[in-house]
Amino acid sequence: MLDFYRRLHRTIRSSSGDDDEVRADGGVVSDGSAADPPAEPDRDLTARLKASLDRRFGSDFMESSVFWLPPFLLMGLFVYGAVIWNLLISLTDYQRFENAPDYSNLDFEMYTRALADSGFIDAAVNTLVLLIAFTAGTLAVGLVLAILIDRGIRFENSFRTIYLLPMSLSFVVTAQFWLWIYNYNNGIANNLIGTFGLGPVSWLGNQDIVLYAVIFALMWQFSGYAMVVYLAGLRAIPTEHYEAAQVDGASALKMYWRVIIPQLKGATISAAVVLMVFGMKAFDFLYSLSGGYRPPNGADILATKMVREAYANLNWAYGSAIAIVLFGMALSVIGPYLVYEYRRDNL
Amino acid sequence: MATLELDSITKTFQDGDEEIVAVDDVSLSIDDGEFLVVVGPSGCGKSTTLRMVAGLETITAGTLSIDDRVVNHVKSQNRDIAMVFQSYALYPHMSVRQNMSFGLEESTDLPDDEINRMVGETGEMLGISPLLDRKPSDLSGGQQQRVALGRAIVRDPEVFLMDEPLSNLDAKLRAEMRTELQRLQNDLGVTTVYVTHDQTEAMTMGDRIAILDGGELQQVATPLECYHEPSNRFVASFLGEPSMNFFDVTLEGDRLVGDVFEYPIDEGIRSDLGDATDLVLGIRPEAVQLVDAAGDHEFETTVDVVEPMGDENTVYLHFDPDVEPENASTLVATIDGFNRVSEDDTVIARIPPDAIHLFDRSTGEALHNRSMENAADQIDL
Amino acid sequence: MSRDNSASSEDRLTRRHYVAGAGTLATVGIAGCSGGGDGGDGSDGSDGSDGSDGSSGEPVEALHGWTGGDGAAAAEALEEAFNEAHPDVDLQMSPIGGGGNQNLDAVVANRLQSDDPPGSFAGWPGPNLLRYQGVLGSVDDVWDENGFEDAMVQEAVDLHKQNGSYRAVPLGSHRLNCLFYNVSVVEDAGIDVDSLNSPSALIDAFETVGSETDAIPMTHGMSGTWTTTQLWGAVMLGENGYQPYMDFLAGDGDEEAVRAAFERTAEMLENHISDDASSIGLTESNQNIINGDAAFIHQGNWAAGAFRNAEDFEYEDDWGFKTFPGAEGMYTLHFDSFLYPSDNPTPEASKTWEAFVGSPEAQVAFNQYKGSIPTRTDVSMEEFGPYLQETAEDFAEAEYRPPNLQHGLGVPSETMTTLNDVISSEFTGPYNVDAATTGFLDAVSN
Amino acid sequence: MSDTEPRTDGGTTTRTTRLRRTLDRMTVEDVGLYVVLALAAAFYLVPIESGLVTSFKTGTAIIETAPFAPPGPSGLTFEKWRTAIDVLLRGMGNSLLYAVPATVISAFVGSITAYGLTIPTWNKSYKALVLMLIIAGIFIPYQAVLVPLTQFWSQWAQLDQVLSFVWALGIDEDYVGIIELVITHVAYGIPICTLLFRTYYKTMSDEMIESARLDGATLRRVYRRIVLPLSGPMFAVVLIYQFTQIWNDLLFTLVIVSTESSPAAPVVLILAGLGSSLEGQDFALRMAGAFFAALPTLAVYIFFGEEFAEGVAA
Repeated sequence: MLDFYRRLHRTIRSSSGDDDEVRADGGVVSDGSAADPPAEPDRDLTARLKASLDRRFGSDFMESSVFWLPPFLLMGLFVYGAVIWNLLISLTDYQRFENAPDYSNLDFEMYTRALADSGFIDAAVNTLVLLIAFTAGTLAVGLVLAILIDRGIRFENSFRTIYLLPMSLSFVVTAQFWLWIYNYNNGIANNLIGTFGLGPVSWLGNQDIVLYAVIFALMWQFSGYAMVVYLAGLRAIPTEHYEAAQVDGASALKMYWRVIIPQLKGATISAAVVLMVFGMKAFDFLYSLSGGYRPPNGADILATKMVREAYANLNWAYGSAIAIVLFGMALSVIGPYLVYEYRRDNL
Repeated sequence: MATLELDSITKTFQDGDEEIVAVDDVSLSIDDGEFLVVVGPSGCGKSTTLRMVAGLETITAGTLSIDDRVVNHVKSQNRDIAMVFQSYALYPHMSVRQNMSFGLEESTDLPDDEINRMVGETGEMLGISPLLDRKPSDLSGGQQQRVALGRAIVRDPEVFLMDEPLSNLDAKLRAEMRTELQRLQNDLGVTTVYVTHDQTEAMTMGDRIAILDGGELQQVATPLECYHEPSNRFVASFLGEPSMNFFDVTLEGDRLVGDVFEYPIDEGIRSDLGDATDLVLGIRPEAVQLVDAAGDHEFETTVDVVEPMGDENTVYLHFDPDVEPENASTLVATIDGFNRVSEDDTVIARIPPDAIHLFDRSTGEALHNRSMENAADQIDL
Repeated sequence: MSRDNSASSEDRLTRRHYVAGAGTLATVGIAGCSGGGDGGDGSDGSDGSDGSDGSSGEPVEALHGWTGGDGAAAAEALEEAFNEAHPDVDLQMSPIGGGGNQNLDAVVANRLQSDDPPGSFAGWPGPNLLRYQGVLGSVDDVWDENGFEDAMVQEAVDLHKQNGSYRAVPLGSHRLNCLFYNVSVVEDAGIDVDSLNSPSALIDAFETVGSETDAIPMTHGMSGTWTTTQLWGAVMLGENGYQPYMDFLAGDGDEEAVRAAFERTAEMLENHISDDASSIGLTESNQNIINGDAAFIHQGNWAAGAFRNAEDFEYEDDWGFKTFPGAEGMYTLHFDSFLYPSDNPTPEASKTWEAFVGSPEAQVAFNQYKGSIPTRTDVSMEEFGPYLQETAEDFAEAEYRPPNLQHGLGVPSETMTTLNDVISSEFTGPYNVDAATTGFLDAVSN
Repeated sequence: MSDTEPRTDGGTTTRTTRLRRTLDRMTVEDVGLYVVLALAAAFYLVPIESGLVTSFKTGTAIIETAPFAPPGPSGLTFEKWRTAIDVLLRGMGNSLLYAVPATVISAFVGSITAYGLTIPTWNKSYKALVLMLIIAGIFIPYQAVLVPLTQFWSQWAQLDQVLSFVWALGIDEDYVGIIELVITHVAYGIPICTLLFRTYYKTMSDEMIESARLDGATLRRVYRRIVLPLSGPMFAVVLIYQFTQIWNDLLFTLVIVSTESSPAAPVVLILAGLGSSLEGQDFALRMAGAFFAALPTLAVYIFFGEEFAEGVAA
C-alpha cells in the first residue's frame, strides 16, 4: 500500500502549471487496520505476526526494517549511549578518578553551577554567535561565488576545485596558516589593510574581534562547500525563470534577489545543516590555533570549556553538563527545521 | 483473462483531524476482456480507484476481487496485474530490453532465453524492435510510451491498468496511439481499466465508460448510452463538446416555463416527470435546427458569435435582443458548414421535442431522455 | 596484553556497577560483547598494594609526551639504557604527542576512567598528584631498596609522597627561575647583567635596551596564557622573596606582595615586549633571541635546548644565563617523573622500570639530551655541557628550592587552570592589576 | 548573461582564432567577473601556497623570508620532507587501513538506512520519529563521547580478547585499534550519511518504484537493481565527504590507538607530535608532515571534485 500522500504532496508541490490534474482528496493515509482480517485463518505464527506488525506500522515495515533497524541500533548504542552516559554523569558530582560516581542523589547542581559561571555564559554566547554567524557568512560567500561561476565562464571546473580545496586540509595545517596571516607585524592580513592605510590590528590579541577572526578563517575553509551546493541549486532552476525576469526588466541584482534566491531555500537548508556540523568542529581549529584547550581570550566556546573542565580539571560531571547544554543548543538551532519539515510532510 | 469486481469500494483520507472521502461506495463489475474507461474531472477519485485496484492504495471499505478471488489484502505483486503510468516510469539506467524483461525476471522463474523470446515478440508487435538496446533517455515521448506499454504486455497479466498514459503526448501522436491501443487490446483481449480526464479518449476507446465525480460513480454504460441517455445532469454536461445547453424551467400544466421561453410538452414526456416541477431542460447543440417559421418549439433568437470549425459552425444565439450579450441566456447550436449565418442576424431556432432531456433541478437526476430511434449515430466531439 | 581485571578494591567494584548500569541504560548492547571482563584472581589489597600475579611476560607500558626535538632524543636514550640494564624485561615506550602534554593527560585520564591503567606514565609530582588521588599505587619498596631518599634532594622526597607513601620517581629537573639574554644585544645596550638582582633593576635594563638599541627588550610569546603565569611566578619570587611566594602557594598570600608582583609584570608587558606577542608562541620568542631581535627572555631552561640546537649560537659567546633578578641563590624546581598507577597491569615490570628511572645511568642518559639535570645529587656531570653543569651546582647548593607555579609543583591542576583563566580574562592586555590580584588570591585560597 | 561562444560551423578553426574571437567579445563586465574570480582563487590558494612553500624552507630561510614568499636558492631544502615522509609513511598505511573500509561501509550503511526510511511505505509518524533521532545524532559533540567510547571498547567489547586467535597468527595486537576505529567511524557516520542519501532518495520518482513493486520485485531487489545503480552521484559525495572527515579525525584515534609508537598508529597521531617539542616547533617539518598527510584527501578533491559537485546537484 504505497505512500499516497507523499505522491499527492509531490504533485501539489511540483509546479502545478502543466499538471492540470490536482488531486483534491489530499490528506495523510494512516494505514488504518479497518480492512477486515485476511481470509485464510490457518497461516503460521510468523506470517500472522508479520501481517499484524505490517498492519500496525504500515505494509512494508517488517520488510524494510532489515534495512534501517540494525544501523539505527548501532547508531543508538554509540551516539545515544554516549548522550545518556553524559546525562547521567552530569546529574552526579563525579570528579577525578578516586571513587565511582554515586547515583544516589541525582541533582541539577552542575547545571546551576554552569549558569552561575560567567565563563560558561561567555562560552555559550560565543558558541551561538559562531554557529549562526559562521553558517550565515559561509552561505553568503558561497552564494556569491556560485552566482559568479554560474554565468557560464570558462575554466569553471578549475575554479570550482580550487574553492573546494581548503575543505580537504586538516586543522593542523589551516591553524598554522591563520596564525601567520593574523600575525601583528608581518601577517598578510595587516599588510593588506596597511595598503589601504588602516593601522595594524591585533586580530588574535583583541578580545572583541578574535571570535570574528576565527569565524572568518572557518568561512575560508568551508565556503567552497556552500558554493557547490548553491551552484547545484542554481543549475536546477529552469533557464526560463532567468529569461522571464530579464524580460520583465529586472536588473541582475533584483532578478537574483526576487526570483532566484527564494527558490534556493531547499539548497540553503541542506547546506546550513552540514555547515553547522563543521561549525561544531571549531574545537579542533581552536585547539590547533592555541596549542591547547584554552583558545585566545574572547574566543572560548563551549566545546573547549567542556574539554578543559573534563580533562584539565577532571570535573567529569561539570564537563558532561556542558556537553549536554552544547548538544541541546545545536538541537535548538536545528529543531525548528526538523519540525518545519515534518509539518510539511517532508520528513 | 479475468473478471474484475469492485463491491462498494470506499477510500477515506485522514488530513489532520477531518476525514476526506476520496472514493465513495463505487461498485463496478468488469467482464473478461472488457475495455472499461474511467473518466471524470480532476480530483474525482478515478486515479485513486485505479491505484486501489493495483494495490498501491489500501481499500478503506468494500471488497475488490479478481476472478472471484478477494484481493483486498493481496500485495500488488501477487495480483497478476500490469500498470502503465502517466510518466511511463521507465528505469533510466536499464536498456529497453532490460526494462521489459525486469517484470518477468522478478515475478516468474522463466529461463532467460524464454524471457528474451517474449520480449522480442512484444517488441515486434509494438514496432520497437530496433530500440530494444537503447536507453529510455534516447527515445522520443511516443517511443517511451510504447516501451511502457510493452513492459505491461510482455507480462501477460490478468488485468491491464492504465493511468492517463497518453496525456504527455502531442495531439497527433495521441490520436494514433488511441487507435493502436484499441487494436492491441482487441488482439490480446486482456481486461483493461483505462483512466483519463479526456472525454474524447473515453468516448472512442471504451467498451463501456464509468463516469466519476466527487468520488461518486455517476454512470456506467456504453459511450452512446452515456452520451444520449445521461443518468444525471453532470454526465450530460461532462460529455459532448460544445457541452449541452441547460435552461431552468418549471412545469406548469403541459408547458415548461423558462425565463426566456415557454416550451409545450406532450403527454408522453409529461408522464416521465412524475410530480417534479422544478426542472432543467437540456438540448444538445447538434440537435438544434435553424428553421424559417416560429412556432411552439421554435424561438426567435439573434446570433451573437459564429465559430467556424471547418465541417461545421458553432453558433451562439441569444433569445432577447435588448439585453446585453453577457447576461442574456444563450443557446449554443452546431450547424453544418454551408449554412450562411453571420453575427446579429435574427434566426429561428427549433428545439425538437424528441431531442430534449429533462433533469430534476434539485437532484440533477435525469427524468426524461431523448428518444433513441432517430438519434443520429454520430457523436459530436 | 591480557587485561588483569582483578576487582582489587571496594571502590573499583562500584565503578564496574556504574559502567554496567550506564551501558545497559544506554541501549540494547551488541550481543557479541561480554559484559565487562569477570574479575581476575588478583588479591584484595589496600588501594596502594600491587596485584600479586601480574604475568611477567607482558611489557611495561610507559606513556610519555616527548615526541619531538630534544624530548624524543632523550626518550630514545632512556629506552636504550633500560634495555641494556634490564634485557629480561621488555619496555614499551609510548609517546603521545601534541598540545604540550595535554593529549598525554587526556589519554591517561581516559584509560584510568575505564580501568585500563598503563604500567607507568610521565607527569609532574607534588600537588599535581592530587588529580590521581586514589588511583596511584605505592612505590615505597622501590624508594627503600634503591636508597632514593638520601640520593635525592629533600624537596624531591617531599613532593613525590601522597597520603604517606611514594607514588612516583623523579627522572629530571628543569630550572624555572632563569633569564636568558643575547650577549651582543646586551653589550650594545651596555648592560652589566650580573648587576641585575631585582625586578625593578631588570625593568631599568629593559628601558636601556629600548633606548640604546632597536631590539625588543623582552621577547614573550602570548598565544597561550602559560608563559604569562610563569613570568608572574618568577616576578613574585624575585620581588618578594621565598617566604611570601611559599605563603601564596599555601593559600594565604599577602595581598600587597601579589599586587606588587602584578604591577611589575604589567610594567614589563605593557611597554617592553613585542607588539605581535599575542600571535607568537615559544618557538618564535626563542627565535627572537637567536637572531638578535630581542635582548632578554624569561623561560624554563628548556629554552637553552633550543639555543643549543641553533647553528653557531654558543653559550657565553652568543647567549648567556642569569638567575631571574631577585631570585638569586634559589632554584625554582620542576620535575619530570614517572607515576605508578595502582591496579597495575604489570606490577613487577613497572617496579623495575620505576627503580631504573631513579638510577644514575637513566638520569644521565635522559637529561643530557633533554637539557634538564638529574635529580640525584650524587651523579657526575661530565657528560653535560658547561651550562648544565653550572645549573647542577646551583641545584645542589641552592638555599631555597621553591616549587614552580605553572608546571604542577606549586598548586593543584584545578587551581592552575583557574589561575590561567584569570590571566586569560584579566591580564592579556589591557592588564588589570586589581582584578588579577583578587583573582589569584581567590584561586589559591579555596 | 554573457553569451557563451556560438558553435562555429566547422570544428577546424584553430585555437588562436577561437581565443581571439572570445577575447574581442569580452565585455567589461566579463573582465570584471574574471578578476573577481581570480582574486577569490588567490584568496583560497595563498594560505595553501604559503604552507607548501614553508615546507621547503630551511630554519634560517623561514625567518628571513615572508611566510608566503618562496625560499631563496639557499633556503631550499627537501630534508624536512624526507624526515616527514619516513616518520609518517607507516602511518599512511595504517590510516588507509581504517579510513578506506570505514568510508565505504559508512556510505553503504547510510544508503541502506536512508533507503529503508524513504522508499518503502510504513507508518509516517514512526518513520519521522526514527529520522529525527538520526538527524539529531549528527550534532553530538565528539569531545563528550570520548570517555564512554573508551569504556565501551575497553570493558564492553573487548575485541582484543575476542579476536585472540588473530593475534596468534602473528598480527600485532594493536591492530584491534584499527577495527575499533572502523566500527566507531561507521557508527558516528550513520547520521550524516543517512541524511545526505535521504535528500537524494526523496527526489527519486515514486512511479518508477511503484512500477517495480508491481513487477513483483521485493524491497531487496528494488534496492539492488534500481535504487543502488541510480545512487552513484550521491555515493561520490558521501565517499569524498566521509573520507576527509575520517582521515583527518584526531579525537577517536587519540582515544583508541593513543600512542604514535604503536605499529597501528594512523598518520594524524604521528603528525600531532611531529616537529613540536618543549623547546619549540619546527614549522617546516610540521608543514611538510601536514601536507604529506593531506596528500590523499587533496588527491580525492582534485580528482573527484567533479563528481562531488555533480553529486551534490543530483
